[in-house]
Amino acid sequence: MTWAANVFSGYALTAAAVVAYATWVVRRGRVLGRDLGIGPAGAGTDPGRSHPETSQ
Amino acid sequence: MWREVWLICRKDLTVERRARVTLIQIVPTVLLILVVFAFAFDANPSLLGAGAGGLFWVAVLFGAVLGAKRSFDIEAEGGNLDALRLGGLSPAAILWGKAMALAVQMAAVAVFTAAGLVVLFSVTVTDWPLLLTAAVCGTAAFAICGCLYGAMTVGLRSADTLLPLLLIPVAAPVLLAGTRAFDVALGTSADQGWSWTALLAVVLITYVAVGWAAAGPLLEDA
Amino acid sequence: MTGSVATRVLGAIGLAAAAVMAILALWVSPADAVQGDAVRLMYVHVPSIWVAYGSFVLTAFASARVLWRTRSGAGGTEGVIADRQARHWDRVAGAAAELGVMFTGLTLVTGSLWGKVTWGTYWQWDARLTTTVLLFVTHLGYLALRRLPAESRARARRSAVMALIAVVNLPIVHYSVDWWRTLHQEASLEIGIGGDRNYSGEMYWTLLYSWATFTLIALWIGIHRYRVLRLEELAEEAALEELLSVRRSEPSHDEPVTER
Amino acid sequence: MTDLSPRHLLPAEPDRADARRVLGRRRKAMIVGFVVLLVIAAGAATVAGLRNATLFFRNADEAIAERVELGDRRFRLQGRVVPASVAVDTGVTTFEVIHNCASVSVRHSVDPPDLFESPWIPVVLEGRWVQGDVVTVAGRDTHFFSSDNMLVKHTNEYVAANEDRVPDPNEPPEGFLDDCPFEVPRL
Repeated sequence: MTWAANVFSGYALTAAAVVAYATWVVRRGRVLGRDLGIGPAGAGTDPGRSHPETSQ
Repeated sequence: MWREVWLICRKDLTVERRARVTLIQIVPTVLLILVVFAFAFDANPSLLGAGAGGLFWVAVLFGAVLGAKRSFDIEAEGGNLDALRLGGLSPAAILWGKAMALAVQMAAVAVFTAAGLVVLFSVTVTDWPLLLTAAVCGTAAFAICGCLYGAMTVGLRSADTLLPLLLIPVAAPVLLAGTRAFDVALGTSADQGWSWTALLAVVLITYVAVGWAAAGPLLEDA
Repeated sequence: MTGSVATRVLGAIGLAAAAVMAILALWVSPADAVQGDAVRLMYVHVPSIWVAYGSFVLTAFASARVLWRTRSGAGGTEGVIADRQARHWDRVAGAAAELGVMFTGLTLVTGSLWGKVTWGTYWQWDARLTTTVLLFVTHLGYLALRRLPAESRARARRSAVMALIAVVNLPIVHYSVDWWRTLHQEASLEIGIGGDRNYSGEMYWTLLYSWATFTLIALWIGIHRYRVLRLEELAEEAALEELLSVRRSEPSHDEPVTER
Repeated sequence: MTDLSPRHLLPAEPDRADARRVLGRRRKAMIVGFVVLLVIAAGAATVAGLRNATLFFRNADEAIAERVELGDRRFRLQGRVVPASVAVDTGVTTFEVIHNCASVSVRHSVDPPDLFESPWIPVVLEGRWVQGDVVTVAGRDTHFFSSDNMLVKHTNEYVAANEDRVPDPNEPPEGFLDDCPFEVPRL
């Protein structure tokens, strides 16, 4: 049946795209954070608050 | 205001008269596009006749992309745009002046394209008023959004590649409506030509409105 | 790096909601009388475009704020505040536009898959489909414009203008099915507590639930993206700062430095 | 990060600049109002002007009314399939579509999509008028529609499939044929 293939590839593609984008965003945040020296990964700090630049 | 618009327009046309970039570069390119299409559809000449309306607008659109690029290239060198602003000209006047000059040049391109179509693809016109109205509205709309996006990308390093990417989607409604109107005017389709021309006019008005609103923010720090 | 307690909670809720959504959409909700199980694609297709609509509206709103805040060249403290607000809205616009582009892309793909099983074709140039592609491409262009290196203030203003031009297409996309004859079905859902007469109850609620799930997830990604954009700016400033300090530590010359 | 912005206060702007700014603001408000008006007018004109513009398909009744203008040009035709009229013969599917009580006889030369099976489904067909005497539910006709591409136009109604209540193919959708002067053949 074509509908099954299409329905499942629709769901799979959506999930894959969202997960891939989210992973990219989180990774990039981690890399930038490390480069800027805003704490090690998983420190649980919000860069928006931990950095003096934005806390003013 | 109108004096300033006219000043800028005359300046651009003078530059064109001296350099003849539109005439000896853009017009031949556009004609080449027609020839390339003729090669591509060589096996099926009737297809060419049927697609002549669309071909006209595709060719003019590419001409408009090149024209818009050229129109702002002459300003990018040596900070011309800043100089114009410092000279006390309002951003809107600069934009409309350039759009007017571009529209004149695009009209020339359109005339040559139409001549090329008549010669190469032997099209016949069944409704002149419709054809001319659609041509005028569409060319003007191309010129205005060409100028808007030219101003947006002026001076950017990748403007050459970015301008078509930005301009073509925005010009797509013109392409679509213009093609439908031309198909009717050339007698290849039984559509409602005047309502498509009305859409062209609406698109033109929208671009004029957007241009009006966007001139300030775009040119003040371009 | 970009997580906080709030986003962790939001993320967990989003994940749980997505799991429940999969069960509801693929299993619990009924098959359609005409389309059969192909109707299940609706629960990803329609929420995708709703989230995309929301994102593009947010982009346009934020862009209007950017233009508003950078309108006058105010100096002093006022100017600093205006500049900071403009940067904030510029980041909001950027993050939302990226989400919108992704979800519009997903709408096109899932819609195409759905079209194949119901209409019998992947693609037709009808008004709804064509305008949606244009919406996708113009915002792709917007993202391309954002990426170009330029002075940040000028870049923000330029892309803000572009976003405001691009959003004009949005109502056209939405109403295209009512204004023109299209292969695509009319916009039909009437949101209300009593459901919608065109939808059977389970389908209606599953659709709304899916939309809520998509919104949660989009919000989570969007917040993180915003923070990453902030980090990118900080990284840029840090790099500039480093260059400046290298320059300052050079032995001074008598003649003024003219190059920039 | 070191703050490099100038520390001294900016001199107060002279009155003339203030006045000009107020004037500029007023002009800007006028322009904004003008733009809003233009956009509204443009939107209204689009809706009004294009309500009737045939973009994607012609309904069966319009296709019959415009038969002379259409000639042998290709266009898209829309109507609901009459279940009792469907017949398959060596790859050619013949059936009738009805819209607004006008019936068009169709000869379709390609395998139809799956959903074609469901009774009274609206379809969009691509093809053109061909001369030939046919009999439709509405009477005799001098042309049939020769089609080579079929798209199912699914409606915006979503109803849960129900095993106990299989729809009767002889029963057209509610109100669809109410004002028509003909009887629809039953299976």
